[in-house]
Amino acid sequence: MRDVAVIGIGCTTFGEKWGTSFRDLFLEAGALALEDANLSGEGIDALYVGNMSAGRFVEQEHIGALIADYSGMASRHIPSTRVESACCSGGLAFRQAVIAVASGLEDVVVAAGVEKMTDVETSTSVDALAAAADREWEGFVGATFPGLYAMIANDYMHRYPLTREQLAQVAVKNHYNGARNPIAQFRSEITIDTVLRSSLVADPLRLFDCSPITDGAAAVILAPLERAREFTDAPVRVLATAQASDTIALHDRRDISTLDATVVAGRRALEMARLTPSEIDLVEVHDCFTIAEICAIEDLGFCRKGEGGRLTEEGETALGGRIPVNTSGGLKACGHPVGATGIKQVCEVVQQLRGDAGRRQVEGAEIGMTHNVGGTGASVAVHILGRA
Amino acid sequence: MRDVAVIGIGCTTFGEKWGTSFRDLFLEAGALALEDANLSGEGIDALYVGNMSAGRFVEQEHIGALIADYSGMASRHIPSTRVESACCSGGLAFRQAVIAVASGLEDVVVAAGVEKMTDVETSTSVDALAAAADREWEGFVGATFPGLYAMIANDYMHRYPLTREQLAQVAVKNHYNGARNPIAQFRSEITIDTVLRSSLVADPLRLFDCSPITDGAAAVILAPLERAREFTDAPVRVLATAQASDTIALHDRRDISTLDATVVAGRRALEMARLTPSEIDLVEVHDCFTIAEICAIEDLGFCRKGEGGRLTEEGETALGGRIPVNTSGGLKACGHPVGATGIKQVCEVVQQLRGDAGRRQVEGAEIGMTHNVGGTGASVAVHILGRA
Amino acid sequence: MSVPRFWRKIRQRYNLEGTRCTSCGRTFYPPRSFCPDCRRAGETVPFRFRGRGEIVTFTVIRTASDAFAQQTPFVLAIIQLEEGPRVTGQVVLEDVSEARIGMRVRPVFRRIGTEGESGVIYYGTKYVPDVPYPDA
Amino acid sequence: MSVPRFWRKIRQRYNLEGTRCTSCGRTFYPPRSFCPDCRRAGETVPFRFRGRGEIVTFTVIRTASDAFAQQTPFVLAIIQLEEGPRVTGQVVLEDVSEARIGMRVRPVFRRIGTEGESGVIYYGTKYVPDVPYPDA
Ligand SMILES: [Zn+2]
Ligand SMILES: [Zn+2]
Repeated sequence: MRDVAVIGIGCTTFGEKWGTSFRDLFLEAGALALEDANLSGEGIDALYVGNMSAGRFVEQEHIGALIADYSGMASRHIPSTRVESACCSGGLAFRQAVIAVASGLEDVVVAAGVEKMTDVETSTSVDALAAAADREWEGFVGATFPGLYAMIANDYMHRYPLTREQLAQVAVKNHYNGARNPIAQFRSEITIDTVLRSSLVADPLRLFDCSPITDGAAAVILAPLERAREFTDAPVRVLATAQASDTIALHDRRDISTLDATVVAGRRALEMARLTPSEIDLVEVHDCFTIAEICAIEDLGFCRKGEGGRLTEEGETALGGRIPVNTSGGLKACGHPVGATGIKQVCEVVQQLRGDAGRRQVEGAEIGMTHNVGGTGASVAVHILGRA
Repeated sequence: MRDVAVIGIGCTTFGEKWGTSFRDLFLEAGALALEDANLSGEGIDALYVGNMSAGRFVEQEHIGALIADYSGMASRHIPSTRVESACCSGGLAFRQAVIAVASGLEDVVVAAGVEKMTDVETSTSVDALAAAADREWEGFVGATFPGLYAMIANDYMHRYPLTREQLAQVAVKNHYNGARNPIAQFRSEITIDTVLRSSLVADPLRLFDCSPITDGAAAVILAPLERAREFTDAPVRVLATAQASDTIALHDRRDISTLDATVVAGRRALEMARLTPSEIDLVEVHDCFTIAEICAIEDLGFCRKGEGGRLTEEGETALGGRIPVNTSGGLKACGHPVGATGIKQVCEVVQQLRGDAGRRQVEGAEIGMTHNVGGTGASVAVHILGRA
Repeated sequence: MSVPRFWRKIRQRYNLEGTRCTSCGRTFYPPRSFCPDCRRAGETVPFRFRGRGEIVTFTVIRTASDAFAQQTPFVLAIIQLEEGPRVTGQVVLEDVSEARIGMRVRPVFRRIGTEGESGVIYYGTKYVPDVPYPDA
Repeated sequence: MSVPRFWRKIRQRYNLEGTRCTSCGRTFYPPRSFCPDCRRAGETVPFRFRGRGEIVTFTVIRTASDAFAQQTPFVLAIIQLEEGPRVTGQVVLEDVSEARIGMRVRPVFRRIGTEGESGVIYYGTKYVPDVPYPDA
């Protein structure tokens, strides 16, 4: 397999973008990525797009073709493929694009993610998102997405030391980072009190433990590493791509508080890159809920099980800490357009490795990781990127 | 890239399977394919599944994880990815699986397709299927899927010689073949009169010009060609994989009666396999409507534009003809579970190349082609398979 | 169709407002913000279509989704606008059998469909014959 | 939930009917037709669960989708059945704050939810406390 590099990135601002349609969202991100790679669009060989539920959110399927068309690539008939894996759709679109380039089949490939969530009412989006879990045996009895993660939180807090304040600190840190990210949906800092005083959604999770409903799109452009410098002075190499699955229903897992798919995908990625967790300079993890970030940093090997709360409280996951987590603001503060999140994570890591992350820059960052989860952990994609 | 072979195939019967759930459908096909490849499931490295609209049909997304789980593969955490491209979802799942094996990343990979369409009422399924076309600028003004293909038919019949009887003959031939296929939804022969007397759906297309609403699943197993004989005595080699896109809306096409994505994908596939159309022994084309088969055989180069009707009338596309088309019965008679169709086409060609097609066997078939279309031609996948 | 999705393009649907590439002059309806010919070199601006044109192809829809079930049978056509692009739209005729390829049409503002769940009525552009019908 | 989807598993939902692998003895609820341990070597047969068990973890759902909006707040739990598998279900309590990890529960037949569009009411299994509550 050939080595693969990221040669361009682009991301819309994230938020409730009432004036922007599904197809406009993608176009904006795609145009930014093309510009970043000094490409006109003529040079693109293929396109992969991650999207969870346009069928429910905007009643449109066949997203790959739609996006190729509105990007002006239909006249060249380039292959365009939609990948769906719930909230991990973006991560898997990136992975398919990496494989396409690595195989030698394609040279310059766009991997994008897009979700337009605010065209439907909140109750409809709650129901659409529940389709990421087991509709027949979880959704049927009233499980919501926050409810399932709340059950992870209660199991975790019953078995390991984690205080309500440590959990809130995840949100506080991510809002701090989001306040330093121009694309973030929430750009104001909060305190632990903000979290603890917000309304209960599913005990013990409160509104500020949850990522928001977001419109947004992100795109990255990949090329063979050997050609990367034709397009950019700062290529970023894909050191590893890994993916793992687990049971669709939370109740069927080996351990409710450990996402085995994260453990396995993380281990596979580190093996592929021949690295250890201590060699990773920053990581974007899938913090759809505060408890998810705690589990993620443990399951990826950045600390032992049960130590995630303390690590967070001590500032080790903050900017300037031992392993900065979610410098973008994460899903919590940057926002969570489900299909776009996995690609946005790559954009953030690339910005960091280029040294372009401004007020949220991790000094001297050379290697970064992304961690994208579908459902309550039934799909996980982990990627490792390094300065080329 | 490595050469890739099909080492196992499996297909459920197609039809209105009221007693069978979405997840049971897939399991049945997967188990048949594993058995065919002499595998227990332990040896599978990854899974790709094509599905168009489980979000609408059964309110479930995250299909890749669901299917890995219920196939008993979640405990090994294998990567499982859903691909969506409307009615071309199966074809693209097959293509992604081929790329994964060709790249060297994976060895033994399942490519499957599944659609459970009869759990919703017909009006809901009509609406769900309209999501394959442009929801905002076609569906919004009342376009249905049969309506769009009817406009192709009227344009075609205005410009080229094609009689209503020749069009009906496509359905007659495909029912003849379906009557010889144990998995087909419709297993009785019909006459031209059956078609002409059926009710109008969208002029000039009548009920018997249209493929039905179908439940079904199909699965194939891929391996590197060099390892194929570990699993089977009759491996089938993937000689080419090609994919092309076009505008999502029919009105934006260069030519309404020519599917440019078929032309381009067909040409790319033939180039990749270094073959000409005359060297193809049989082809499964995407006959979602009778007119679609006429366009397909022309756009793939089996005859000149405008000659498809005559070719069909003269029996050249029938069993025993110059280029047998849709020996399975096609979408028309075998049925069209949209996400599964592209995989079922591969199953049919593999059966033919193995000489296992019974009463519908094409004598001495050595090379076969599949042609899978999304929407009205916005996505096309073409594959060429040959005896190994 | 959800209210935000409809509302977002209401000007385009009511007024046949598309776009025009200032670089190559190509016009787009439905509107495109990105010219596929000029790509990043082009820029698009709003462009209002008069909407006169002729039927390129058509069908009579006899089975429709719920939102359009009460309107069947109706004529659906692809119309070549004089100003360049082709659009899909309904053609309002006293008798659906009068539709012909080549028929000249002009736009009218009409009720398009009814949303099943909400009962919301959507308006937009349909087409009617513009000049005496050509012989079939 | 569409009527066919519900009807298809009605016996399993009403009677807590799952499956059992005749090869390794493992039981499955929700039912599985394929044993992940034995794969093709195993065979599954119907198995009726008594459904007694204890709460592994739980939450109080305060914001729900439309079908469950009228029931909030309600306790949702993962329950370890005595007979092997874990299931997700609602626990009916006079006061939602009484829920505890380790609480013993037994199944009851109850109304589960209401389908928004059709108004159809679905029934199935919920859980109630089985023995005196353990100290929290
Ligand atoms: Zn232009
Ligand atoms: Zn067993």
